[in-house]
Amino acid sequence: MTIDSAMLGRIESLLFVAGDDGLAPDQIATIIDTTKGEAERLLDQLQTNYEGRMDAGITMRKYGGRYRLVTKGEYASDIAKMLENPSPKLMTQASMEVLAIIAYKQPVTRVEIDDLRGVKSEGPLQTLVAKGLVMEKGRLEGSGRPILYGTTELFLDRFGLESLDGLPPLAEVEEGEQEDTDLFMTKFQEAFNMEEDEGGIMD
Amino acid sequence: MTIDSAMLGRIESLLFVAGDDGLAPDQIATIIDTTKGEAERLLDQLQTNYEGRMDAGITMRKYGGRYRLVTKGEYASDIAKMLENPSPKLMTQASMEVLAIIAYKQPVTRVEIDDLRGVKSEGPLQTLVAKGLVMEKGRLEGSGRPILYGTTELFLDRFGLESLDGLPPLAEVEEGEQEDTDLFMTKFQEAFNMEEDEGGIMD
Amino acid sequence: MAYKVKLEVFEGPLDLLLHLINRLEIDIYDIPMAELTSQYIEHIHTMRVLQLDELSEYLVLAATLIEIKSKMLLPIHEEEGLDEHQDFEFEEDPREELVARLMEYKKYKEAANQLKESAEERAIHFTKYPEDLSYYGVAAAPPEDEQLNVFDLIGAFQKMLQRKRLRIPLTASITKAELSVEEKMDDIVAVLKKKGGTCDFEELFIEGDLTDLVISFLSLLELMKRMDVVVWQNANFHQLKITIGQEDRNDDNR
Repeated sequence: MTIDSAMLGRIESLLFVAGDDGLAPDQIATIIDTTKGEAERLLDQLQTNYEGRMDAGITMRKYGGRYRLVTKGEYASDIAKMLENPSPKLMTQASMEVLAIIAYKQPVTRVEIDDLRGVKSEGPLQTLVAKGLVMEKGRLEGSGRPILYGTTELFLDRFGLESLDGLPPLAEVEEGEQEDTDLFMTKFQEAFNMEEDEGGIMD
Repeated sequence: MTIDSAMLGRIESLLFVAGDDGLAPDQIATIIDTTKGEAERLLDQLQTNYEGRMDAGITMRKYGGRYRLVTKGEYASDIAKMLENPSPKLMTQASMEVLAIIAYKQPVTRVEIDDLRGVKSEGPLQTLVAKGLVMEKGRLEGSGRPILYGTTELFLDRFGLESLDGLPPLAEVEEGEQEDTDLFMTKFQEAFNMEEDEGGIMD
Repeated sequence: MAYKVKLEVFEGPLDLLLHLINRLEIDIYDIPMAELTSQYIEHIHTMRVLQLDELSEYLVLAATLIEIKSKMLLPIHEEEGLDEHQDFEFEEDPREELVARLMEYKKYKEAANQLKESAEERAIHFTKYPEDLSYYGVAAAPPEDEQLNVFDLIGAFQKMLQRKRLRIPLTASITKAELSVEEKMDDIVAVLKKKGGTCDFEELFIEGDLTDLVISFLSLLELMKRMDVVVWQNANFHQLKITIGQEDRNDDNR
């Protein structure tokens, strides 16, 4: 029973990170190194626990052969309330993300934005258009001729920018910083054999 | 107790939806229509439950004033197996040094950072800005009005800090004098060097 | 004890100096200037060969070291004895300022290492994307009058990149490596037993991606070859049926 508990925790953590994508039983089985059957048994157990626990705000659903965590239905109105919350710092994050993509990548289509964020961005995009921070900047040539979005004058005004050139540079590559010192030291060590290092001061 | 249970479920569902954006206690309080104090009590309770429940794969952490659900540390290797690119690239030593100086001395100018390190820090500084860990926090009055730098919310999140007060204390330089006076004096005499090591040197 | 060669990266002249002090096991409060200076300059020579960009900064410190060294060669002022230090009337040690700088730098260098540990500890806790709330309505935008900060934009963008980095690969890349024909054969036999020994061909190919389906098919071929199953149909164009071989019906261990 305690073995099961720990296994349930493992599975919960995996499902949690997987989010919308969900996980198929055989994926879970592979990761936790068990059989598909056993994984399915544990998933059933997990489901039963969620449904039985009053203090669980989440539960599990199976869509298209994949399990994913979802919020329990009875909390839908609370979640809706998050959107109406007068100081919705949370929601500005979604808008800010979309705005950041548009600001740095303009002109850009909604599909590109969705791809970058990994979630649908229609809602935040509409909001930004409605607030005048973002506008249509023509259409992309080619199939479907999707709308291209860009930032507005109001955007510059609200962010205190003279022009788009005033946007601070962005690090897109995880570690683009090939610093000269590193390169230098690589060569340096080839040429010069460092003896010791006990640690103390340097570490 | 059952009332609490339902409340905990509500809060869990909200935190689940918020994901890595997290929620501040007052946001939660507004949504579930209670006081901030009560929300914080419930959050504490939720945290205790997560830590105590073997079958919980998730727990709660507060970074930069916002609570968020995270997976428990013991499942990190399982999750890493599942992800395409799980381990974040470490920053260069230069970037870490500049970040440390900014974190502890903020607001601070680039010249101060350069002086402290004895080397130009422009490159690492720009990298930190581009990574969203450091931002301009105004300008210093006086000649040239140099930019003052400070850390961001994202910095707190990435380094797992509730607030800047949570920074580990800087190593005390005067350790030789205050903590181990005897040891210090012994060495002092061994060295037959009674002159100036006493005071001002260290700060 | 293993002899450890550590690749040290110097982050500037002060870093190099700290390294030398550590390596030479020098008491930082009583630095032998002659030795340290010569070691330091020796290192710079090596660096010059490699044309270090920051050479000038290293040279500035070299000049400082030489200056301190020469100051220390000047005649020492008379010392009265041990009780002298009680009235705190010391001449300034020429090394004092350097030591203070080194200690200050060392403090932040250590803090950087501690921060790195904090980041590592943080990195073992994974989060999830925020849920897509468009179903519930339109997300709010920043309040009208609020002055916005471009650095928040960067923060938002970086957060998104992080999420992207943690994206889960497609099903195939996880399952491919593990799904063996052998296991799939067991699965098929299990399914057949569950269904009373016979099932439709299609029933074996309901779930899974392309890889999964291919493995299922190969497994089925292998089972046929071993005569563990028989594939048959009533007439042309009728449903293909799979029936478990006689010897398998009552025997769990094929």
